[in-house]
Amino acid sequence: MAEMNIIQAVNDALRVEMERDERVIVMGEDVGRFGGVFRATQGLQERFGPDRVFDTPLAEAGIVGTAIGMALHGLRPVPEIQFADYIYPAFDQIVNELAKYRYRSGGQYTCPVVIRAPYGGGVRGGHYHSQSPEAYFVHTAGLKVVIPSNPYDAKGLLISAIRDDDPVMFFEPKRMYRAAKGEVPEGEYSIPLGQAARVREGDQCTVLAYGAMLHTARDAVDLAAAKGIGCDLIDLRTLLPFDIEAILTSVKKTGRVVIVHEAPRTCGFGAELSATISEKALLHLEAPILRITGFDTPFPYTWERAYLPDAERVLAGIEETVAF
Amino acid sequence: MAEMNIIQAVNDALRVEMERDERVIVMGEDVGRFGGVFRATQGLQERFGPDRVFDTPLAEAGIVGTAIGMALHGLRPVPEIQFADYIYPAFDQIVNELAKYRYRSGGQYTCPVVIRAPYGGGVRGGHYHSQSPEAYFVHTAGLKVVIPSNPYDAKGLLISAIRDDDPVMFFEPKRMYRAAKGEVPEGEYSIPLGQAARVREGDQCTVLAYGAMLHTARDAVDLAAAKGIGCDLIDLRTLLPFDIEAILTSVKKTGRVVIVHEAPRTCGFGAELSATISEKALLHLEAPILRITGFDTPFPYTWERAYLPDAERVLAGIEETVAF
Amino acid sequence: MKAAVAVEEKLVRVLGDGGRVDQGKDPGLADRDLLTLYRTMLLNRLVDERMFRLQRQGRIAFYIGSAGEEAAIIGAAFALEDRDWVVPCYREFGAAYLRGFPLRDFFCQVFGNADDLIRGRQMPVHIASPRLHLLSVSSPVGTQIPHAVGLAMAARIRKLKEVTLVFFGEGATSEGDFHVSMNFAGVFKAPCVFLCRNNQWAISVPGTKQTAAESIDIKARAYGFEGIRVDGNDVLAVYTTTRKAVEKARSGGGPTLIEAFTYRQGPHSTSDDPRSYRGEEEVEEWKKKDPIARFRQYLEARKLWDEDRDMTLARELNDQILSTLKEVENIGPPPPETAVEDVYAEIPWHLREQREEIIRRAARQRQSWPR
Amino acid sequence: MKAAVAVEEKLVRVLGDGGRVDQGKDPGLADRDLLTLYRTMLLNRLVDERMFRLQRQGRIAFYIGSAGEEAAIIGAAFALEDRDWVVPCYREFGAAYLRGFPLRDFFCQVFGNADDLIRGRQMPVHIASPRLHLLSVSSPVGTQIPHAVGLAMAARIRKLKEVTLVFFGEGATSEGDFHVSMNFAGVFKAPCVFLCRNNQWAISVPGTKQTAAESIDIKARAYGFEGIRVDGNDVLAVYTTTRKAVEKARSGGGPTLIEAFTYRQGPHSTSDDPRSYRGEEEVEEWKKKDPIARFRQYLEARKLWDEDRDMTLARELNDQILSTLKEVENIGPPPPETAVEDVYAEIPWHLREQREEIIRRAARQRQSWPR
Ligand SMILES: Cc1ncc(C[n+]2csc(CCOP(=O)(O)OP(=O)(O)O)c2C)c(N)n1
Ligand SMILES: Cc1ncc(C[n+]2csc(CCOP(=O)(O)OP(=O)(O)O)c2C)c(N)n1
Ligand SMILES: [Mg+2]
Ligand SMILES: [Mg+2]
Repeated sequence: MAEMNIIQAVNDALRVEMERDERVIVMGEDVGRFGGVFRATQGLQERFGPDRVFDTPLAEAGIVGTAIGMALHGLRPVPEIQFADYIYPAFDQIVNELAKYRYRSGGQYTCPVVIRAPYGGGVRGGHYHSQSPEAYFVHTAGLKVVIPSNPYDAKGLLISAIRDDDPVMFFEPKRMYRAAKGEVPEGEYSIPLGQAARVREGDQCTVLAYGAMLHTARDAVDLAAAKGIGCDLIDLRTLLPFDIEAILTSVKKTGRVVIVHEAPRTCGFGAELSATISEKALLHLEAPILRITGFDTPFPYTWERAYLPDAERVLAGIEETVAF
Repeated sequence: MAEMNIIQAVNDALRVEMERDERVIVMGEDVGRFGGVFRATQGLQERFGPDRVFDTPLAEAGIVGTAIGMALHGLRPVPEIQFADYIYPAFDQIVNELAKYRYRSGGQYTCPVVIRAPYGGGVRGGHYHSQSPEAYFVHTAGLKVVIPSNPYDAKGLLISAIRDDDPVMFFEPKRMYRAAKGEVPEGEYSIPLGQAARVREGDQCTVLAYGAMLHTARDAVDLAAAKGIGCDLIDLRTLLPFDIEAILTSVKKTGRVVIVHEAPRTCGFGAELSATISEKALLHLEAPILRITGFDTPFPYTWERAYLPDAERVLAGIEETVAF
Repeated sequence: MKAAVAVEEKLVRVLGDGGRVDQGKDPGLADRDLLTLYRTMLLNRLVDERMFRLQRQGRIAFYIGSAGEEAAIIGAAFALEDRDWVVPCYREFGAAYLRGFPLRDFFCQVFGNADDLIRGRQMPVHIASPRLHLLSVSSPVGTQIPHAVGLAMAARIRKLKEVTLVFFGEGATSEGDFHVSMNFAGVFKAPCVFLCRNNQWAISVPGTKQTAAESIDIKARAYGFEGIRVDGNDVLAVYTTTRKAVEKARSGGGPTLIEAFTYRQGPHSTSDDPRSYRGEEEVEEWKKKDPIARFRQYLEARKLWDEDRDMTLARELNDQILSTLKEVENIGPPPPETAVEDVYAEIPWHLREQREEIIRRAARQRQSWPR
Repeated sequence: MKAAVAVEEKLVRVLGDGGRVDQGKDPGLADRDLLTLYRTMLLNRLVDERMFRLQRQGRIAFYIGSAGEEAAIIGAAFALEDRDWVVPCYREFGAAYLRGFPLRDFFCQVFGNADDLIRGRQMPVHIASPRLHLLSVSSPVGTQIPHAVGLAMAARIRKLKEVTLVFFGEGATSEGDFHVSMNFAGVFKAPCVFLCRNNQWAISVPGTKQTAAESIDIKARAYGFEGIRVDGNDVLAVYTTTRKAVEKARSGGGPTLIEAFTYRQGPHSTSDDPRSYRGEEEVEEWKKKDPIARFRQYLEARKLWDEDRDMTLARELNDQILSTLKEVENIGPPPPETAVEDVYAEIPWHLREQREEIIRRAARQRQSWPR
């Protein structure tokens, strides 16, 4: 086992899968010789050649659209969108084509494309290098949505995503790209999509988080523990389909829920979690489900620290919920 | 007062505003000489000339993108997207540009564009003539989202939307375009954005709906009334910002909520309503909030009647909620 | 409208007046092939006519036809081999049929019934067949073009000598998807042939309002490859031109854009009434240039065809259409719970719940679900 | 990379070697104008250098400069009148400054402080000024191009003789937004000038991988209007070419695409290190063609300038930069609750709640919010 950060783990996953399966190809802006602006594809073109790892022209619709064609031919493209903020030119291809291809062809075609994109704030990136667009894709039937929080999961989930026969949106927490480090096994292993992980255990409150916010939530949960409040902290890992069992088991135990994400609140993924939990476990709830989220604004530059949930804010939420 | 259907009411609103304010212009695919595939812009080019009412090339990104430029110049463009299903090529322009222009320029610029689009199923239109994409836009800070259910509201809300200084997504229930008829005053009047309307009164359950589903919900509420179950039926009309006061007032009275929309359930607008209500009124709830919605699939062709909520299904939801 | 006459002078053309052909240009197809082409074009026309009638009778919900464009569609598809790929727009039933798409499957799709290969998921004409290397038809304009380029790139990456042929209308050239795909194709030298059916109308919008370019073919130069303009009502010209482009692509020469200049004789679809936006004279003028009649003249001049045979064939085809229709019209819909299948390879929990809900409701409520 | 030499032969050019100018081509600008151009280019370069230094010192988070492209940016903007519009990409500070954007406002924006006209909302360099008819800079590539066409269409509709000039890189020509806007501009004869700074790189991707077209200017033909290729390091050539295009647009002649062939001397931005994807020799080669040095030679040949004056001016400008910086660097951020303002003209209930939450937290927590 080697210690890796998330970038290295992603790079390793791509390498492992490209070794194993020659149908896997990597494409996107600056991913070839340069190895990606975050270096997630570094060394891959050297290793696998320019037919399997290549730069594309600057057009996200073209990247996703041609990846769909490649997948229909039997390849397993893993396109990179340089920042999740730049995924919208490809939105039509993702929502109207990629997501619907299996269904609309009566299951005759499959579209195993994994779209990787760094997402989220905290890097002083302003409007266009900080967005968390996951809710758009969770609302889009036909896609799976995965967001790892640490290197081990990043590798294991990316391998699963590449092997999955359906399209997967794979958002990587850029703020934690280098900051989150951990032991990562060499070679192949996979973490099934759809399974959450319990990161902390406690019976007073359930905290649901994913991606970069998992770290914030963990800090808050640890602060709460120091104050004598025990929380279950669940790292959702897959947002669609999300792990309803893990969530309900915990909620039925704690009766209290705090959801953390950095995307805007209104119609964010937290809304779905909250609605589903109260549909399925209302009588277990002892306090309103709290959402600690980004604000309903474009992502600000100067005040990103006010916008982004931090441990203090999550802790305040936990305390409020527990005291309710 | 004349009896009009929704198409006529929309047409009338456009005519009234174009008479009143020469900055208002209408553009889109087939909206000129032809008057739109649903005839919503019929007669406008004749009346106001091809400088103010014109066909564009077939490119939604171009329609919205140039409308933004026109709005920045001081015009009030009202572009039509032929079907809401075809709005995604313009998604980047809407989400990254239109929605953020005021904020990112520190309030120096405003972008008063009203994007009109027919939405929803029930016309045997399959995947691409039936979608209800409102949740994507409700999740996008900077936009307002309006969906009328009847001719009177359609005209009054469209007039408000055109006069609003912010961008408005105006989705029209195509299934009810000709089916919903009602008295519509001549000339100017407006219905403020952000205000819901109570359509039926009762104290056992709150039913929240909008657009075409308002009619389905009303049928269900009337059936429930016949069975002795009295419901508040609220036509939301504006989804963002939604009328929190009207909703909470009703929920605090009834303690039970059924939300109806035809868009897919997961991360749909119903999730936000449910989450907000349980955040703000949990202790008033006597039953889980139920969502009666489309399924988490692309919009099907043959079985659209199974997919779309109908009165029986909504009624079953009301009965279940009330019996809880 | 553009001055069609001046513009037509530049077109690649094989079939002249009265069935005459410049010998040097005749592709020299075997008689069998010529008759296959003719038979397919005629079938396409007859199917369209039947479907329009069915729609008016309320037996199907919607239809979109190819009348006037059969030469462009079928002539181009005929230039392919089986291993090649067809990426259709929504008017390419003729191309699919030519490649072996059974009439029965087509009608089941139009009805969206239990035997429909796509399980009733899409509006009529939205066929798909991996077996025939035919992608899935999608209503959004232009979205199929990048798929075609991706297929072609995949073939290149995998060192397979397959060529992709993609169809779209001139309206589609205005979309971003056209541009990004053409640009990718140029950069990656994708073995892809772009077939633009310039039928001069995008619903109510004429070609002159679609682009200020003098023609569509010249747009290829912006992407570093060749564009050719061909008489789209001349099946042999379309065939020869496409054939050359396909061979060039197969031998590593990269993509070609073909503009087949033609005319949409009918309404945009059964939902449309073109009388409010274009004159009858224009339509009549173009009906005189009908691609099927023109090809028949050629076959007659070559003594391969005559009026008798034509009437016999038309009768045969109509009989086949009617008997196939009869065979499938009463097949019921697929079970309602199939509406939530095939979203993913495996059904996740939330769709399992929704599937169960449909099954419960179906038991209770099915009678009241009109189709 | 493309064979730059062969390609350069086709370029429109005014400034020759050693400051020589073909008299017939000299635009005949007044001395004052020539010096304004020079002063602005130099200021742009000095501001860039200072900002890069600030970024390395951790005093600002990010910067993106114009080194090597000043002639393309400032020469083009100089062809406009005040009533005209500039739609910038992210390297057009020089154009904004030329139109009157104060250095102080620029630095406040870079710091995102309380005096920033855009209230700390965007990364450095994302300026906006309705007063100067300068649209808001956006990071997404190419999205500004349709806005420019819309502005120009609005001017036409309102019968105002305003012209819009829009800047973008050669990478942006690959996006759908470029295509749809160019096509709209052609169809509507929008009074719009498209200025493509072909600096040969889009981050690490060279122009040859961006498009297979022989050059960018020819892309205009696909939209039915003229494209011109100009030496982007020749401020007089850029000025003259743009001036002609602006006049044509103003008099109803429609749009023009200008390709200014130039070179990005520095990294893409402060986040980039180009050494891993391009050779130093290439950079050195292009630094020899530096647009500022080249223009200075011309001014010197015309006896309008000499080394002394140059050093004096540089010192003055640097002093001005430093004193302005000093003046604004310690202005604090705007109040945190402004982060939820300006989403709408009026604050709706849910943002009012969020605003109150920030105010509450700010009172409690502000110390722990690093900027
Ligand atoms: C993205 C998108 N926008 C709008 C439409 C509505 N629409 C359907 S067909 C059509 C015209 C297409 O014209 P063209 O590309 O020339 O093809 P043709 O129908 O003439 O074969 C339009 C506007 C659509 N299907 N997709
Ligand atoms: C839609 C979008 N995709 C990707 C990016 C990331 N990105 C920023 S600048 C850039 C290269 C732009 O190249 P070019 O258009 O030539 O302009 P230049 O930077 O050379 O001036 C890229 C890929 C972006 N900002 N927007
Ligand atoms: Mg057409
Ligand atoms: Mg560049």
